Amino acid sequence: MAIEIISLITSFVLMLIGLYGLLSDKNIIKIIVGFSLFDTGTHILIVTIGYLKGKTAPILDNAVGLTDVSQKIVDPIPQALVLTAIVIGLAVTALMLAYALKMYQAKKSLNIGDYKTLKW
Amino acid sequence: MDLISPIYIIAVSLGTGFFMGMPGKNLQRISFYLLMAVLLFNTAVSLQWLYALANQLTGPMQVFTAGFQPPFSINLLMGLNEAVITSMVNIAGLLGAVYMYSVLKKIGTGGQVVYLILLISLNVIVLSRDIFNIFVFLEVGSIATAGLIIFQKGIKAVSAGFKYMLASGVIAGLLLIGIIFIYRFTGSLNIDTIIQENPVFKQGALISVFLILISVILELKPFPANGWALDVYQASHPGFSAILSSVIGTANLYVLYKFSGLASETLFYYLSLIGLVTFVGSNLLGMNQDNARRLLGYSSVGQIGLLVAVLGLIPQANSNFKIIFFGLLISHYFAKAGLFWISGIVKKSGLKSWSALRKKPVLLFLFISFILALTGFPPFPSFFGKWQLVLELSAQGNIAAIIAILVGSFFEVVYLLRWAGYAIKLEPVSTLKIKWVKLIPVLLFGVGLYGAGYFVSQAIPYGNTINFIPLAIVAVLLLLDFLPAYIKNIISISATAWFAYLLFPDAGTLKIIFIVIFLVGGILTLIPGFYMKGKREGFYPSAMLMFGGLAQLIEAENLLQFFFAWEIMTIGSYFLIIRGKKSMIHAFSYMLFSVGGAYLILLAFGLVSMGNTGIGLELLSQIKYYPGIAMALLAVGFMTKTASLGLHIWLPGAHGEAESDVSPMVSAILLKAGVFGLILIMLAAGGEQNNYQWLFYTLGWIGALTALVGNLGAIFQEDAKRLLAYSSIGQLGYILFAFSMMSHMGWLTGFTYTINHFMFKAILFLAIGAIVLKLKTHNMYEMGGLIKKMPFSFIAVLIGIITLAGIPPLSGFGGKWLFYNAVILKGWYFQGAIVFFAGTIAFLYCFKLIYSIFLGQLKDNHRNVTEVSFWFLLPQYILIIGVMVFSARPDIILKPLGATLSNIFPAEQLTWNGTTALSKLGYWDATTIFMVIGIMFVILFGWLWFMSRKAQPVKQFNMVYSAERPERPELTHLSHNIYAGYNKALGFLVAPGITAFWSYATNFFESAGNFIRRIYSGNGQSYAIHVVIYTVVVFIIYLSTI
Amino acid sequence: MNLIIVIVLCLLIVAMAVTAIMHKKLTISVLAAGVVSLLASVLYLLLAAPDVAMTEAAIGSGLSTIIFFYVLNKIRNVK
Amino acid sequence: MIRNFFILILVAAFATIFASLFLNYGSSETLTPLATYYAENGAAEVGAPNLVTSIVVTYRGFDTLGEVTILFVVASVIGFFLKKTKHNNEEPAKRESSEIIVTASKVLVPIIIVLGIYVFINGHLTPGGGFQGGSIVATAFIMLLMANPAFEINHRIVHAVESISGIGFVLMGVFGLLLAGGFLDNRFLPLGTFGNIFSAGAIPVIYSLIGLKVGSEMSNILSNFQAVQNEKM
Repeated sequence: MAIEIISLITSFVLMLIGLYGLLSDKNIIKIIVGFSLFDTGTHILIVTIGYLKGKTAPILDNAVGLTDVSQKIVDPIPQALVLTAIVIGLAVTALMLAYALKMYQAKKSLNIGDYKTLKW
Repeated sequence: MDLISPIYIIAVSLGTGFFMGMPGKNLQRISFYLLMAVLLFNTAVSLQWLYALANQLTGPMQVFTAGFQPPFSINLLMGLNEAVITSMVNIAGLLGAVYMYSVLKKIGTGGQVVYLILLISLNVIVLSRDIFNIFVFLEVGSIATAGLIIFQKGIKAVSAGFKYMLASGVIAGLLLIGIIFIYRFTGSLNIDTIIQENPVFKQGALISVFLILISVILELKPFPANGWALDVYQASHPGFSAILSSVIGTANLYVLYKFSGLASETLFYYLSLIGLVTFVGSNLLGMNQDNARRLLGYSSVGQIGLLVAVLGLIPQANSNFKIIFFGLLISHYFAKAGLFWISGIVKKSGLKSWSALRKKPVLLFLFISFILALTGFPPFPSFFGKWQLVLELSAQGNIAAIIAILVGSFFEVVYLLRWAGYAIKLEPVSTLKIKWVKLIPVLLFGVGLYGAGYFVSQAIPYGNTINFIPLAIVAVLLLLDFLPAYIKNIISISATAWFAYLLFPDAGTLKIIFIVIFLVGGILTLIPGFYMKGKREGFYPSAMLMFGGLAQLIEAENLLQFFFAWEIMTIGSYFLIIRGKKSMIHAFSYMLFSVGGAYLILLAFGLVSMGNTGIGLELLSQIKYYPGIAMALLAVGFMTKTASLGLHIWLPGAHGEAESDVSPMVSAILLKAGVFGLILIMLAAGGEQNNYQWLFYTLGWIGALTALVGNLGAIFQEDAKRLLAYSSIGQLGYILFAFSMMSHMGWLTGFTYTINHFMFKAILFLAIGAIVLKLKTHNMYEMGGLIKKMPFSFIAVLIGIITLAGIPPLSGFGGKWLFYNAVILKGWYFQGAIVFFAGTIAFLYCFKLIYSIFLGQLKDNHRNVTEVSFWFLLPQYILIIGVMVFSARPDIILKPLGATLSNIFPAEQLTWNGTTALSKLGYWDATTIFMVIGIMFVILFGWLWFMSRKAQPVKQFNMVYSAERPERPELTHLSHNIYAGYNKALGFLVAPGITAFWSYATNFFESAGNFIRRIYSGNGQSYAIHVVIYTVVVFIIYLSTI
Repeated sequence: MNLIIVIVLCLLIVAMAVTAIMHKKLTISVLAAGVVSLLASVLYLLLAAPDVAMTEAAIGSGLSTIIFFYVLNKIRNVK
Repeated sequence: MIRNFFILILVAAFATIFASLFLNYGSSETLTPLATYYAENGAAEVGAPNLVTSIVVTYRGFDTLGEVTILFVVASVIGFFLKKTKHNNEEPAKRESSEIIVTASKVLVPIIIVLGIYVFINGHLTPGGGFQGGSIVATAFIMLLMANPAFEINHRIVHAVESISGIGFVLMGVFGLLLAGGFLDNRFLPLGTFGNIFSAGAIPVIYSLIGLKVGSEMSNILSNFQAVQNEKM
């Protein structure tokens, strides 16, 4: 099996685990943990998609040179995308945590089931 | 023309945003104005593009970031679509900031920055052509949204925000996966390049397209995976809810529009299903809401669902796609923002507390305008959008979709109009303090809504045939609403007369009859208005809306004009009816039946247009697909107005509780609109030998039974106006029956009945209405002996009931004579017998009416009453002259009418010999009868008068109760419950079985809604689960098709 | 060689992720999530993505975990 | 328990999406045309050896602008969300930090900051760049916070750095628009010698601004969470 297949599977599994945590755990903090695992899973997925077997990082140093670059490097685009995605992930996680803190301050509970004042 | 590049919207805004992050107290002070300046700049930039592109002063502009061509760099496109959407975004953003002035000030630069960036992100997602870039700015937008939700203090907003973040986190994940796989399979992130790749799509690419589309759809809150959104609508600051509903929704829809270029046929099909399910489901659940903002949330979700459905249903290549989409979108945009903004002014959340608007006419007017725009009434853009949508769907043969849309719309009408009723009618419990900054945006959006309505009307096919002059008169009356009533009355009467003058010249005989009924009748029933004191705010605009609609109905030459007029008339009459003191609920049920009927008509018009070109009214006679169904739908639709059996339950309340001069308007005049419609389809059906025998046969039966049930209902009434209202049901039953015969004699009968009913019902309702106004009661047992106090009213009522009962010499008799001829010639003996029986019942209530009001004992408290106002008597006596003329010389009308009808029904005509009418079965000389009986009457009356010289007046309380003591005061009135005996025999016929049926239907939908909405448990995690379930379910269904 | 490292890494990632979801103690779960990120950044190195590896290490496992702990700390103080 | 089982089934059903993606994944030996273009022309057009940097800063610089904006929004939101309410505005409980941390921070903070700056200035040459460098700078900031919990004065500086670097970033974009091919075009400065530190046009400048921006934004977020620590609930 090739590396990319393994890491592809890992990314899927990680996303599913994260999703399971997000959907099943009552504790708000752990829901956020689940979310961040899901996020990490998507990052691995993106990087994997850019990977090409036996190619090097997309940095044109002396080892790569300037000729026939496209034969030597992995795809740089997903890597650029994932940089953005990671930062976005951090932003979302931080904001969720701020929310969690505020919710806890209001009701002294981390159970998501306790925040049901609005419904129907 | 040198235009500012759209990139500056982003550069200037972000630069300013970053600058606002600088520390310092001075900056804090000016930051709000800085924000406003930037928003103004953005608005100006997008508007200049809109102007330039709309007038084709320039072509679309592509912005290549970093100077490289796409797909190698990210590009922005400013075309006409983008200019429209960004203008919408920026204008609402600007006004939204004005509206949120105090909260933005209070929350400081941090909050202002977030607001600014939200708007920027929306601009970018509209402009960008790069999928990943759109993802990034969608994320910017959703983070900013999460920040704006907590502008509202308190745990509700915080927990709503968290629910929102959870759901949008999952959605964003799906989108990201979709994007990276689309890159994997197509090698590009640029939408246009990917679309070019389309032919080589592999299955994997289809799945990634699915993920991308489903996540954008999920952002648009499809039912039922949208609990998080509803909480946000409810808990956020109303200023932000407005933005969320009208602006974010709009921008996201545009993203879906862009991405839909990637979709396959199958996906479009799913789009339409998802949209329709959302539209119907969300509106069903909306019916149970009592919280205004949550209700608006449901409605928002529904409207967006409808737009998604449009995206899926109408091919974008269709020349009308854009105008349908735009028409619906712009209504939602203006109306939803406006309503959310008003909700922030009203503050209280319960729907009933919106009655506070009653004291603020401007705000109330705007509120109602927004509600009507959402429910798709003319002249708002949604009306034209929905109209064209129905036509396009018919052209596709997609009747199921039309039905779904109409059902969803109907649910929406139910809750929105109920709410409007509360605001118009309930006693205000609190007073509003309105800040100018909050009113200005609402006002501007109201103006925008009307402007957009006019614009859209001009853009759809045949929209330019709509005559807006009646509406202009309504607008003038609205602006003059501060004047005293009599001035407005003069204006209204002149305007009505002017309509009539305009219509007369090219009208044929049939139309002239209706012009007289609608417009001359209108003038006559407006006259009593001179008696009314004060300003009668809102009365004249409503009345002119109704009469204007009626006039246009006659004028209509195509289906659109007809439907437009029909709806205008409906709204006008609704506002008239709801003016009565206890009319809230009755006006509501009137409106439900009317709207239901209107939707059936709309559906039928759709069927009519199928396979035909154009939309002229003549198409009614050349229906190509499902002609029987179309005709039946039209008939039922019109019968909601004529209150035929099964559809009549709204009428007694609506007519009975209406104001004294409104009852004659709606009863004598408005009901004839339904008759007009029925005549229209009967004419279209062709003559006696038509293809719809079964339909008219059924209608005949319905007419007969309606006559019976209406008249039976009338005899048990103690309320004078309700008695007349039930009598109207019965009379309209006769009319329906007569026209349904589809014969020469039948139609002559029908017209005679129509003219008679117009005259005598106007007389009776005017007379009784005036008396009710004077005595302040509707109950007949509280009246009595008024003959001496109100002799003129007595004579009017007497003539009215003689006409009604068909007693010679008045024209009612002529109607009967024609009727028997027609029945016998047609051979509808059994139905005819029922109608005959109903006629005898009419005697009973006629007697009751005149006896209990004018004869018998005068009540103590009425000792000092005087004759009713001259302004009520005047139209009555004018009409009495009309009755006399029609009775003495019916040939004046019936002769030319017969001539016209002979083109349609050549067989078995009525022939005239001078004033003598000859039929196969006999003759009738109305003039002679009139003279003979008139002379006899004078002689007999003189003799009676002569004989009664010696009559001894009896003292008032000189009466004997045969040893019984009356227990309740009304029992002293002889005619109280006079027909109780009949009730035992025939009461089952008027038992409210039909009412029970309708309330059962209502309960069914309400409890279904109530049951389904329990999935919105309030648990944020469950909402995330819904999102995942939704995705999985749609995916699995989708997978089976690829 | 790389293949074996990748397999081991991936197994560890999954194990850590399961720990993060299943463990009763919040601190452990947060830490485990941080470790997942850290291991992922090693994986990125092997996938020829050094830029991403640096970012994931600094942001995903660093800053993000710190914020988690700030919140946990605050909540513990209140309890 | 039943609920969790149901969710397990749901997640399994969700996995079908992944499965179908996986089955269609296929293998790829060559770059996409887009990536090939970057590989072949990136060096000549943009002049940065690190292609990821070329893409992040130039070709897809607009994404990066959005990304910086996200952090900015989050910092602002957390700023007013977690802002101290008035009645809680007491003196924070002074928690004395240990001597070791204070000393260590004095030594380490400058080093870490220098490292961070090095990372983002060299972003166009070596792995790393604005985000990585920025987060490293933010780490230094955490150390400062740990050493001195009541750390207030620098707050203003952080905000100022954040603002100025943000404005600078946008200005660089506008310069690109006015002086070169388009918004965020790096070529309004000379491309210089390939592989030199002062090369690749405006990329080092832009990436440094991004680094400062990201660093200060993250520091802001962190300091807001830190501030809550000292607050009574």
